[in-house]
Amino acid sequence: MLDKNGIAKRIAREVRDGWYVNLGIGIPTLVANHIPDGMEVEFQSENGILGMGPFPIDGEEDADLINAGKQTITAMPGAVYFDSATSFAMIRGRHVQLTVLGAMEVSTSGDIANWKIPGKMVKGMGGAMDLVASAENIVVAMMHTNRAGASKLLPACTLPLTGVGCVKRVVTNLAVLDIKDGAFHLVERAPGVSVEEIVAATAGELVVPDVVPEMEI
Amino acid sequence: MLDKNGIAKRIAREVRDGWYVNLGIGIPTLVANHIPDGMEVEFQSENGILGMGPFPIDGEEDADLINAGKQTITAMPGAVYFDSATSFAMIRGRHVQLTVLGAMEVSTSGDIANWKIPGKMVKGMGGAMDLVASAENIVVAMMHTNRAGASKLLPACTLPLTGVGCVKRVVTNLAVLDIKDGAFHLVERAPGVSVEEIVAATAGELVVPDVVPEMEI
Amino acid sequence: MAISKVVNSVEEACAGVSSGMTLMLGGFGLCGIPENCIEELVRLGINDLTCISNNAGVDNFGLGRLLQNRQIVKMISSYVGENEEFERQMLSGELEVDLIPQGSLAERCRAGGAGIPAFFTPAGYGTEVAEGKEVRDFDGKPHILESALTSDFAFVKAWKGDTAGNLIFKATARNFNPMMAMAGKITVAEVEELVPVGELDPGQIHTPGIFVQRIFQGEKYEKRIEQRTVRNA
Amino acid sequence: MAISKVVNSVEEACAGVSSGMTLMLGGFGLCGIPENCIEELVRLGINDLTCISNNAGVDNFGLGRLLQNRQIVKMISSYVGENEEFERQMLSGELEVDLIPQGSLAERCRAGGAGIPAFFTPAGYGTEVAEGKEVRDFDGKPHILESALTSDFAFVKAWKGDTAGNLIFKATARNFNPMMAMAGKITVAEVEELVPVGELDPGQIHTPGIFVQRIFQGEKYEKRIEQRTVRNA
Repeated sequence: MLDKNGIAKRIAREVRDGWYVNLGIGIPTLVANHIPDGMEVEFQSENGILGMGPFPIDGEEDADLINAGKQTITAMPGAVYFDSATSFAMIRGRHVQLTVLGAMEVSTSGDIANWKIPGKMVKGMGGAMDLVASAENIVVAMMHTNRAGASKLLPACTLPLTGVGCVKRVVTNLAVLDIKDGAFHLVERAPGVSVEEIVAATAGELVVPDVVPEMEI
Repeated sequence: MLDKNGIAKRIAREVRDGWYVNLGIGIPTLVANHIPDGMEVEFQSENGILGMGPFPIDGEEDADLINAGKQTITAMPGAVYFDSATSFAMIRGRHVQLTVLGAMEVSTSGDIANWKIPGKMVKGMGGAMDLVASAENIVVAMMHTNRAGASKLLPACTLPLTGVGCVKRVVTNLAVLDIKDGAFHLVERAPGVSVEEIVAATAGELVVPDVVPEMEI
Repeated sequence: MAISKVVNSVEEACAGVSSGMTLMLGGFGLCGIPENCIEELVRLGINDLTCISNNAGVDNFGLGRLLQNRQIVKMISSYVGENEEFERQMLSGELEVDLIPQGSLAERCRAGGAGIPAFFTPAGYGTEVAEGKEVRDFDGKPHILESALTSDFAFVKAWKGDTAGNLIFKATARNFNPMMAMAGKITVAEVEELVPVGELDPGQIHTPGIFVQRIFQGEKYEKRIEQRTVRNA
Repeated sequence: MAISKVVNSVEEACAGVSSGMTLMLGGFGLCGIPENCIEELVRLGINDLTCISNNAGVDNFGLGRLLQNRQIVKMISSYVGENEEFERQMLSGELEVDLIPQGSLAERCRAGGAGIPAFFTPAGYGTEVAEGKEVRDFDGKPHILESALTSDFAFVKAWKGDTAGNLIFKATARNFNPMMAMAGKITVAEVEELVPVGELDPGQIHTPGIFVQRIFQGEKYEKRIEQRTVRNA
């Protein structure tokens, strides 16, 4: 079973040379730590930076330089700052090749819910609706089940949607799954996790091939 | 009767302190020469400058610094350069208070034609259609009649339109006229020009008040 | 001759703002917010405000101050985040809230400033955001029609500005400020440093002064950090 | 690590451009045009091109060179101006021409790059430009629906650029270049000076490198002036 860092590490393997990547708040942010040295990749944060670098050294943080999670960051050589309209022009115009974000629920039709629990919790969608509506590649990073142990991979989302039919790949603490033809397709198992455990934790229809390789991370 | 400079001088009196002004090609460009010293006015040229200054001194012209008429210009202190989308955001968003442009024809309903003679001449509309569709104040600067002696102030335009119902004031070599209620209204006579001459040169309905003052320029 | 936009104080900058108005406020979280103007809005005690701002600050800083004082009746935002008072007022129904995708919010402000009354975007299709909005396919993909946003006043915060209202923002403190500057009927810019006209490079202005009606240098900037995150040296 | 966009020559920069394609070319008149790329397009001898550009240069410089060679079948522009060959080909019907209001042209390119398939604008209502387009009233004023423009290649010209494709334009040579950079499937930027990544101020980039796929330093720039206009000292 993977921890959050393990999920991030596995997702880092989805990244290709020359890609611009938007990382959401939480687990997705950790993906940046696992990009191989020398790979040409730039991270976009939708509040207005391309070429986001690591967190600053203590004492060098700048209130004017943050990421979309409001964390203090640094800028890499070649970085650019821009306004929010330009930022979402990049996103909506499909200039960003990969979006990684968290989710509360994902469905077999590729729907995603991650911004609201009616009557209980409202974080707001932030940039997530723009990102999922436009990104060519969306990878969802999340735990396979919620705190109550219920599956987050469902036949249909029960929470208000963030986007419809947009998620193609999910990486959880248990598995890598693709979404196509109205079902989850098991692609890889996390180290030490059995197919049976994944089946038990997946509420939506799950297609299991004869051979399910264990992740290399 | 006014010459081109006289028309420009009269139009300069339409300009108010604190206004951003877009001047078209030709006579309108001359208006900048007649703004009183100390008046706070900035000229916008739609190719991407606010705070346009006079032509450069010989030898100081810069190929990268031109106005919408492709003439070499200078920039005043406080000038800004921007791209064409931002430039027309200013125009379409009504941040420019006054537009002065030339015309081939103007009608009693405020229509204007200035970009095409079918089969004969096509200059293109450039920024004129955006300007006339959005400007709060549009002053047309033109000769009262064309080279053949025919009136350019018509009951209806005969040439392809640039905009409909947008022109409120016309300044010609003969007169200042307002357009309202489907007619031209004579406001001022050019020095030495009689009401009769103006009536004769105006094809569209012309309302002439009892007293028509001579322009002060 | 450049048009001067300088006012002498935050009081003068906020003159005319009154209860019931729609205000835009730049900033993302606490980054790039018009601190001095917000304090003045608190001091003025006006209420029934509709505020358009990506977030609402935190409980006791930024727009959160206006929320605490119940001066706001409606928020148009994309993110509530960790602002507990914002979430509480919203869930209890005390505060009307329009939550809008962040990119649509930015573009709707730009559209408002640019004279574009409406545009199509794919963001929000199939979600609550699309309810009541026109849907149209382009290249086989559904889009929704979003309308422009404008405001009675827009409050923006820049790093440097000149007396003609030209603005330069620092790093990611730019965010929503340039679009909101475009969309305010009256745009008030507060800056960390106000310089004479001619000192800023005309090629390096982020917001041309034509979009700014009033400018002043803020008295002080706390520039609070919401999530101080550091690594080991 | 920054993504390098550098190509070694204008030939490499234009690789893949072929007959029948739609191209965008930055510049206003002869100001800010991609001189080196245009010469290469002439040399390549490809034809049946659709060119989106505000103007078409003059008879013997800029896009006028491609017109003279009959390499262009269609122009999408706002202004013909004093280009006699352009006007002649258009009036004779040899060249198909879509004339578009300049602001709509700029906004349509931006929309194409920003994933906005269509927007409403008042420009052109009641004129030939509105023919066949949807009309809708907003605030009692009629607007027409304009669609996004994109291209197979966009050719832009900047003053400075870095190896990551970040661009800075000089003065009014900026014009259409930033929007066209956004709207090209492949955007080729030629620059007067190519610098290593990290040399440009990240707050002062006009076109972020994400919009640029190839960049090179042009061999020479004539930068011809169309209307040399001077005053007495």
